Amino acid sequence: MSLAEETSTTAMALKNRNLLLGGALTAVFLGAALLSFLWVPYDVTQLDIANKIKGPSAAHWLGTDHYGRDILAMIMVGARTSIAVAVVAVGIGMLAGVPLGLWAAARRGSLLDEVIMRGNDLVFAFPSLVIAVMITAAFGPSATNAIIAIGIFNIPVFARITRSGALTLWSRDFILAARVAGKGSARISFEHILPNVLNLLIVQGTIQFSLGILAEAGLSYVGLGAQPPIPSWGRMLADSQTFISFAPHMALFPGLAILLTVLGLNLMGDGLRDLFDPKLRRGRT
Amino acid sequence: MLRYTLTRFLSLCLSLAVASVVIFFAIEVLPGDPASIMLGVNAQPDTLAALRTELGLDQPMVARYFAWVTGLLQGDFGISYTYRTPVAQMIADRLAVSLPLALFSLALTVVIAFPVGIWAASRRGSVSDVSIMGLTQLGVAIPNFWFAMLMVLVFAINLQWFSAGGFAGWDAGLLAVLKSLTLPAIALALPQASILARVMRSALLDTLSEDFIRTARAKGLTRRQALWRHALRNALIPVLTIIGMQFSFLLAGGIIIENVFYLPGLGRLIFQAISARDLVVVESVVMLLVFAVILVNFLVELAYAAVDPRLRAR
Amino acid sequence: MKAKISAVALAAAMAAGPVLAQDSLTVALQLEPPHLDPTSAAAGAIDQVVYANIFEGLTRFGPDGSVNPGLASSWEISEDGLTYTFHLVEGAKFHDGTDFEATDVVFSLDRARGEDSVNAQKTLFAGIESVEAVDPATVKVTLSAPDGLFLFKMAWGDAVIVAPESIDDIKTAPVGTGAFTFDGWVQGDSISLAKNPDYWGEPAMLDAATFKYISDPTAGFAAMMAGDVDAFVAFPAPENLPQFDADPRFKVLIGSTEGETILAMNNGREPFSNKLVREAVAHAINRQDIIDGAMFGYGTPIGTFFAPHNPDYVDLTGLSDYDPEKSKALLEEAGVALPLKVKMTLPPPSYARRGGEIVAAQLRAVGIEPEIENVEWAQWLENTFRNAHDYDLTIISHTEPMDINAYANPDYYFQYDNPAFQDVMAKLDVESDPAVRSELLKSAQTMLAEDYVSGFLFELPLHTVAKTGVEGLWVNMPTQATDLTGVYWEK
Amino acid sequence: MSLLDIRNLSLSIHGAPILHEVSLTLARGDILGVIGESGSGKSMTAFATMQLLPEGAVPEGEVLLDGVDILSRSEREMCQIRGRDIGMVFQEPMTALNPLKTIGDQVAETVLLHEKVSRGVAQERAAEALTRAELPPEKFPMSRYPHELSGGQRQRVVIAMAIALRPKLLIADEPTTALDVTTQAQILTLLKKLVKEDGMAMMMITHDLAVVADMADHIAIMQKGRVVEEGPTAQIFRQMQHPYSKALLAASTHAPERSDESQEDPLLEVRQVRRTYTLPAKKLFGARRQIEAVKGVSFTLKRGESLGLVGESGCGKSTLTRAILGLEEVQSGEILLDGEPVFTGHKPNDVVRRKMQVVFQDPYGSFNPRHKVARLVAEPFHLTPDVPRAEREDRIAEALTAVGLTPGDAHKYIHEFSGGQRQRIAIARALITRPELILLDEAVSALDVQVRAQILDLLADLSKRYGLSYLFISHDLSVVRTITDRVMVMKSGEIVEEGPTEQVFDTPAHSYTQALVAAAPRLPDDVAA
Repeated sequence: MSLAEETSTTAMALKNRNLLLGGALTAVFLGAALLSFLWVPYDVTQLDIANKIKGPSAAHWLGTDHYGRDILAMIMVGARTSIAVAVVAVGIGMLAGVPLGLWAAARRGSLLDEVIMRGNDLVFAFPSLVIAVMITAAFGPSATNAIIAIGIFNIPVFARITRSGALTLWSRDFILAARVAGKGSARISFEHILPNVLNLLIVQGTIQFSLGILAEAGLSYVGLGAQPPIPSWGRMLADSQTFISFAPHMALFPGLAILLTVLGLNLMGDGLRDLFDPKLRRGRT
Repeated sequence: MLRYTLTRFLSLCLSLAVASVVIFFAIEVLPGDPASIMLGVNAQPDTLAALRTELGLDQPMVARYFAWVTGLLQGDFGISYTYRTPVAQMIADRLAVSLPLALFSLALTVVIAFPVGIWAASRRGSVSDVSIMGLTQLGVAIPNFWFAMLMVLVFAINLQWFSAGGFAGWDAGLLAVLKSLTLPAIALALPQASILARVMRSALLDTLSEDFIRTARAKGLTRRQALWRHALRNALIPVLTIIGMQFSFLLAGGIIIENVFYLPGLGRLIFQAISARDLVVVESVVMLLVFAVILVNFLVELAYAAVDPRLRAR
Repeated sequence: MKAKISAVALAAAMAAGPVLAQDSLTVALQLEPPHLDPTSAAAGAIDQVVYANIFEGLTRFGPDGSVNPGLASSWEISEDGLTYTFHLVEGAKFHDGTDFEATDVVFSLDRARGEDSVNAQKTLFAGIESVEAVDPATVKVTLSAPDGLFLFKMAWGDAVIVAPESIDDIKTAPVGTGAFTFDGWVQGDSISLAKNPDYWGEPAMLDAATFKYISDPTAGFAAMMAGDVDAFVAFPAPENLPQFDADPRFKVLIGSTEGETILAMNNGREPFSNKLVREAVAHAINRQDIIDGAMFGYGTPIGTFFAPHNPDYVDLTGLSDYDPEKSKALLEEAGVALPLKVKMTLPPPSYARRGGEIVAAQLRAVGIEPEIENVEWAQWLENTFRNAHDYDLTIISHTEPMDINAYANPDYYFQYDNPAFQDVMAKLDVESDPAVRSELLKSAQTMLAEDYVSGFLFELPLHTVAKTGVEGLWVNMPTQATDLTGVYWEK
Repeated sequence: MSLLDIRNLSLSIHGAPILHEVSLTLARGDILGVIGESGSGKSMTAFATMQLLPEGAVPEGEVLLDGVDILSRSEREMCQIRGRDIGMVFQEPMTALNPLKTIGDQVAETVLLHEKVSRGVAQERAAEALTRAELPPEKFPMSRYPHELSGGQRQRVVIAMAIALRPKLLIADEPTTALDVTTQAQILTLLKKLVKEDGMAMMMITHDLAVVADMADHIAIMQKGRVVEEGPTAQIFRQMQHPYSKALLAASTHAPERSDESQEDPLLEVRQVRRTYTLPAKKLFGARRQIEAVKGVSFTLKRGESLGLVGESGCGKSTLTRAILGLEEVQSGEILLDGEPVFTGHKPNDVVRRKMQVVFQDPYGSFNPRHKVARLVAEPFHLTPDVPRAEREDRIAEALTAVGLTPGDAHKYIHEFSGGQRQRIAIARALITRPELILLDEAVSALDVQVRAQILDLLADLSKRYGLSYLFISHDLSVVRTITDRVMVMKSGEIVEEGPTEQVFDTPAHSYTQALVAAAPRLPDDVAA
C-alpha cells in the first residue's frame, strides 16, 4: 500500500506537464548559476571595448554587450544574483511570516491575531515598489537592500497563507487530540501545524521566488538593485535599452532569461499545487 | 450591514492613522538635505540656513508631523520644497495622468481577463483551455518594462502608430490622450490580465465543483447556464479581491512604466521627489497611495456585501 | 479583410496627429528644473530654459563663449579697474509691461549679494562694493578690487536682471525682458514659451517653443525617432548618434561644453593622499577605451583641468599616458597592499556610470579594486561633495566655465591643498593683462597635471540631435543655456 | 410497465470499474430503497440515472425511463428531462443551495427553465412547491437566503425544487444523513407524503437499513458495484439470501456482549457546570449577546460505568465534552476526576487529565497525516513525562495489540489504514496513558455498520479487560442503547432526563426523549437476522 501510494505520487509528478516543464526550466537556470561558479565562457569583470556590441557568433554565442562582455557569461553570473536575491528575500519572508502566521492562528480571534493581520494588511497597503525605491534611496542601492525591500513584502504573504492554512488545521480533530494530550499551542504549531502547511508554503515559496526575481529585475532596471560589476539581468536590460534599435540581442537574451526563469518557477508552482492539492487526491474517501 | 460598514470604516481610519505615522517618520530618516540639494554645488552656508528656515526644516520632527497631518485633513498637502508649488496641485496634475492610465489598464485587464477566464473554465482541459492558460503563464512571467521596450520599438519607432511616450495633456484631445496612454496601458494590463484570468478560471472551477452547482444541474440547467447563473457570482469574491489589489498596484506600480514612456504621472513624481529629497511630496504621495489602497480595500469589502447576502446580514 | 483595413486606417489617423505649423519648436531636455528662478538655485536646468530666452543680464554669452553686450549696450571701465559704468538698452520692457530701468539692475544685483540672498553663485557678486543708478539708463558698479572677469561674471545666468514688481512669483511665473515670454508649465512634462511681440531687440523667429522633459535616454531616442520632438539638446545616449546621422530626417550637431570630466580622487585621505598612488591611477586609465566605451568615441581626451577649445589649453595627456606596467610599479613603490580596496561613488549621468564601470575594470587590472556605489544626486552632493567628503573616487564633469580655481580651495571635495597653486590663482584674480593671465593659466594646468590631483579623462561633448530644417541651435555650450532666440525652420 | 428500468448498467471512471451490470426496476408510485456501505456504488447508480456523472465516466447498458433509454439521450435532451421528469435531493443541505440567491428564486428557476411562464407565475408555482414541502411562504418568505434557514429547512427547499414540476421520478441520495433524528423523521414523512400525493416513484439511497425499513416498497442491497439482493421490503427482511445482506443486517442490530461493571464510587463528577459564549452584538452599539451553551449541568459517572450522553446538534454536548477534557475553562461549576479538579487555577491539570482520554468521530481527521503510527499513538505520553523511552515502545506495542493491530503497524503512516483500522488506532492512542475514563465523542458515527459493530465489540472487550469507564456521546440512539448502562438526554444545554438505558428508551419520561425515541428509525421487529 505504501509503495503503491508513493509510486502514484511519482507517476502523478511525471504526468504533470507543468511540473516537468517548470522543473526543467528552473533546473536549467539553477544549473547555469551553479556552473558559473566553476566555469564561464568569459570573465565578466574584464571589459573588451574593442569587441563591443557584437551579435551572436561562434566566439560569443549570445553576442557581446556595450563593453564587449560576453552576454552568455553575464546571464550565467546574473542568474546567481537573481537567485540569491530571490532566495534570501523568500527566506526573510518565511522566517518572519510563518511564525507570525502560526502565532496568529494559535490565538485566532484574539487581539493579537487582529493586530498581526491588520499589520499585514497595512504592509500590503504600501505600494511595494515605491517602498523598495525608498529603502534603496535611503540606504543606497545594493543587492542587500533590494533583498530587504523585497523580503519585507514577502512577510505578510507568508503570514497570511500560513494563518489561513493553520486555521483550517486548528479545527481538525488531530489538533484536538494533541490538546487532549496536554500540548501547548506553540508546541502544536510546530509539531502539527507547520508540517501540514509546508505544502502550501512550498507552493507559495515558488511563486514568491519568481516574483522576487521579477522584483529584483525591476529594481535593477531602475538602478537600485545589484551594483556593477556584479551582473544582474535587470541592469543588463536597462543597459541595453538605448541599443535596442540596432543591437536587439542585448535586450532580447536577458529578457528571455527572466521570462523563462519566472515561467519555469510559476509552472513548477502550479505543478506542485496540483500534486499537493487534496481535491485531486481524494482517492481515499 | 451598517455595523459591518462602520467597523470596516473604523479599521480604515485606524489603518490610515498608523500609516501616516509610519510614512512620516520613515521618510524623515532618509539621508540627504533638501535645502542643499536645491542650492547645488556652490551654495554658501548662510544661504543654506536661510533656505532651511524658509522651508521649516528647522522645526522639530514631531511638530512637523502634526503640522503635516493637520494639513492633510484640511486638504492642504503642503508646499513642495523644490517646485515651491502646492503639493496638492502637483498631485492633482499627476493624477490626471496616473488615474486615467490606471483605469484604462484596469478596464483592459477586466475586458481581457473575464472572457478569457470564463472561456477557459467552461472548457476545462480542452486544447483551448490549455493553450490559453499557457499564454497567461507567459503573460505573468514577462517583465512588463521589457515588454514595454519591445512595444515601443515596434509600435512607436518602427510603425509609428502610437507615441513613444509623453503625455500631451487633456487639452490636446481624446485622440492624443489615447495615443499616449495606449501602449503603457497595454504594458501594465498584460501581466495583470493574465493574473486575473487565472484567478477567474480557478475561482470558477472551484465554484463549479460545489454542491449547489450539482443541484442546479439536477434542475435541468445546462453546464453553461449553471456557470453563468450560479457559478459566476459566487466566483466573484476572489476576483473582486484581486481587482482591488490590481487597481492599487496599477496606480503606484506604473513607476517603471511611466519611466519607460516618460509619462508625468505619480510614479515619476515620487521617483523625482525621492532623488531631490522633496520630503513633503514623497510623504504626501505615499500617503495618497496608501490611502487609495485602503480605500479600495474598503470599497471591495462593501462590494463583497453587495454580492454576498451572508455579509449583508452582519 | 475589411476590419484589417479599418484598423490600419485608424492607426494611420492616430499617427498623423495635428499638423504642426513650422513656426514652433519642441526641444527635448533631460533634466526638468525645480522652478524657474535662475537667481536662487544652482540647477543648470533652470538656465537651460530661461537664459537668454526669458531673462537677460547686463552682458551675455555668445554661442562661442564670448562675452557680448546684453541689457547693457555699452560700458566704460575706470582706469583703476574698479568702476564699471553700464549704459542700458533703450525701450526694453519686462513681460508684464513695466519698463526696464537702472533701478531694476540695482535691485537685482543688491538682491543677489544681499545678506539673505539665496543665490547659488554668491561669489560672483562678492567683489561688488556698490551699485547705483546714475539715471534711468545708466548704472554704476563699483568693485572692491580690480576683477578681470567681472563682465564674464555678469553674463552668468545667476546674474540676470529681474524686476521687483514680479519677484514674488518668479519661481512659477518668471517675468524677464527676453525675446520669449513664459507660457505654461505641465510639471513633469513640459514648459512652453511664446514669442515676445514687444521685444526690444531682434525679435525671435519662432512663434512658440516647448521644452519637453525626457530623462530616460531610451525614451529620448524613441521620442526623436517617433517625431514627437524637433530637437534634443544634450542628447544623453551617444550610441544612438550614428543612427540619427544616417537618417536623412535628422542631423547631429557635435559641439563642446565647458565640462572637464575627471576621476576625482580624495587627496585628503589614504590612499590617494599619496601622490604615487594617484600617479599609478593616472597611468592605469586608458582614456581611449573610456571615450569609446562610455561615450562611443565622442569626447576629447584631456590631461589637465582645462577645456581643450580654450586658447590657453596645454595638452598634458602625455604625463598620464596609459601604462599599466608603470602603474603597477608605482603602486609597488608606494608600498600599498594589493589588492587596494577603495570606494567609487558614481552620480547618475551615464558618462559617470559607464565611465565608472570602465575605469573600475581598468583599475582592477593593476590591482586597485574599486567598489562601485551608484548614488542619486542628492546623496552625491551630501556625502561626496559637500560636507563629508566621504569618498575615495568619483567621476564627475565640471561644467562651469573657467573653474580651474576650484583647485585653489583646500576645503573643496578634492581636498587638494597646494599653496603654490593657490598663489597662482590669487595672482590670476587680480590680473587683467591677457598675456600674463595666459601664462598663469598654463602654469596652473601643468601644476595640476604634475601633481596628478585627479584623473583627467575627457572634455564632455555636446550632442544635439535635431530634425533637418531646424537651424540656429547652439552647437557648443559655453554656459548652460538653450538660446532659442536665433532658431528658425529652414523653409 | 415499470417507470424506471435499469438494465445491466456498468460504469467505469477513467478505466476503473465502479458498477458491474446493475439492474433495478421501479414502478410508478413505488419507493425503492437502495442500500449499501460506502463505496458500494449506490450514489453512482443515482447519478447515472440523472446523467450527472463525473468527468471520465463511461456508462454501459441501459437506463430506461418510461421505456426511453436515458443513456442515449443528448446532453440537451437530458437538460429537459432533469428537473421536469426526474427530480433529485442531495445529502448535504448546507451546501446544496446557492448562497447568493433567494430560496424563492432558486425554486422558481426550476419552473422557468422548463415552462414558458412569466416570472410572476413562476414565483407562484414556487410558493406552491414550498408550501407542499411544508415551508409555507407566509412563515418563511421566499426572499430569504439559504443561510437564514436551518439544515432541515434547507432540505425542504431542495425538495421543493425537485418536486416543483411534479416529476415522475424523485431520486433522494441520503437525504437525511446530515440531519438530526427528529428532523430526519419529518423529512422522511414529507417525502413519503409527496410520493403518495403525486404518484411519483422514488429511488431512496441510504446506508441505513432502518431508514428505509418502514417506507420502501422494494429494497436493493448493493456491494462493491453489484446488486447482491433485491426484492419487496417485507420479503427481504424476512428471508435474506445473500451472505452480505445477512451480515449487513446482523451488524445493524448488533449489540456487544457486556455486563454492568459499575462500582459505587464516582470517577467523574460534574457539578453545576455553566459555559457561555459571548457573540458580537447584532446591532451597532447593541448589547453583546450571550449564548449559554451549557446551563448548570450536573452528573456523576461511576467507576466502571458506561454512561451515554444523547442529544441533537447544538444541544451543548460538544461544549460539555470540551469542558470535561479540560480544553476550555467553564464560567462556573466544577469538574472533578477522581476527586481532583480538571482545572486548577486557570490551567488544565495535566496530572488529572492523564487519567482521561478521548476518541473522536472522524477517523480521517483525527491523525496528523505526516506522522507514523508510533508517534501518533505515543502523543499522550506528553502528559506522563516520567515514562522512560524504553517502556514507551512496549506500551505502544501493547496498545496496538490490544486494539487488534500488530506492533509492526507502528512504523506505518496513517494513510495506509482503512477507516475502521484508524478508529482502532485512535482507541490505542486513548489507551496509551492507561486512563480510567475514555470519552467517546461520536466515535462510531462515521463508520459503516459492519465496522461499527466490530469497534463496539472491541470497546466492550477493552472495558472489561482494563476496567475502563466510558462517557459515550452520540446523536445515534441505537448505538447508545447497545453500549451504555445509563443514559442522559441533553437538550438546549440542560440534561432533561437521566436513567438506566433500558428504562429511558423503553419508557421515556420527558416529552423530548419521547419524541427522540419515536423519531429514531427502527428495523421491523420480526427481522430474520
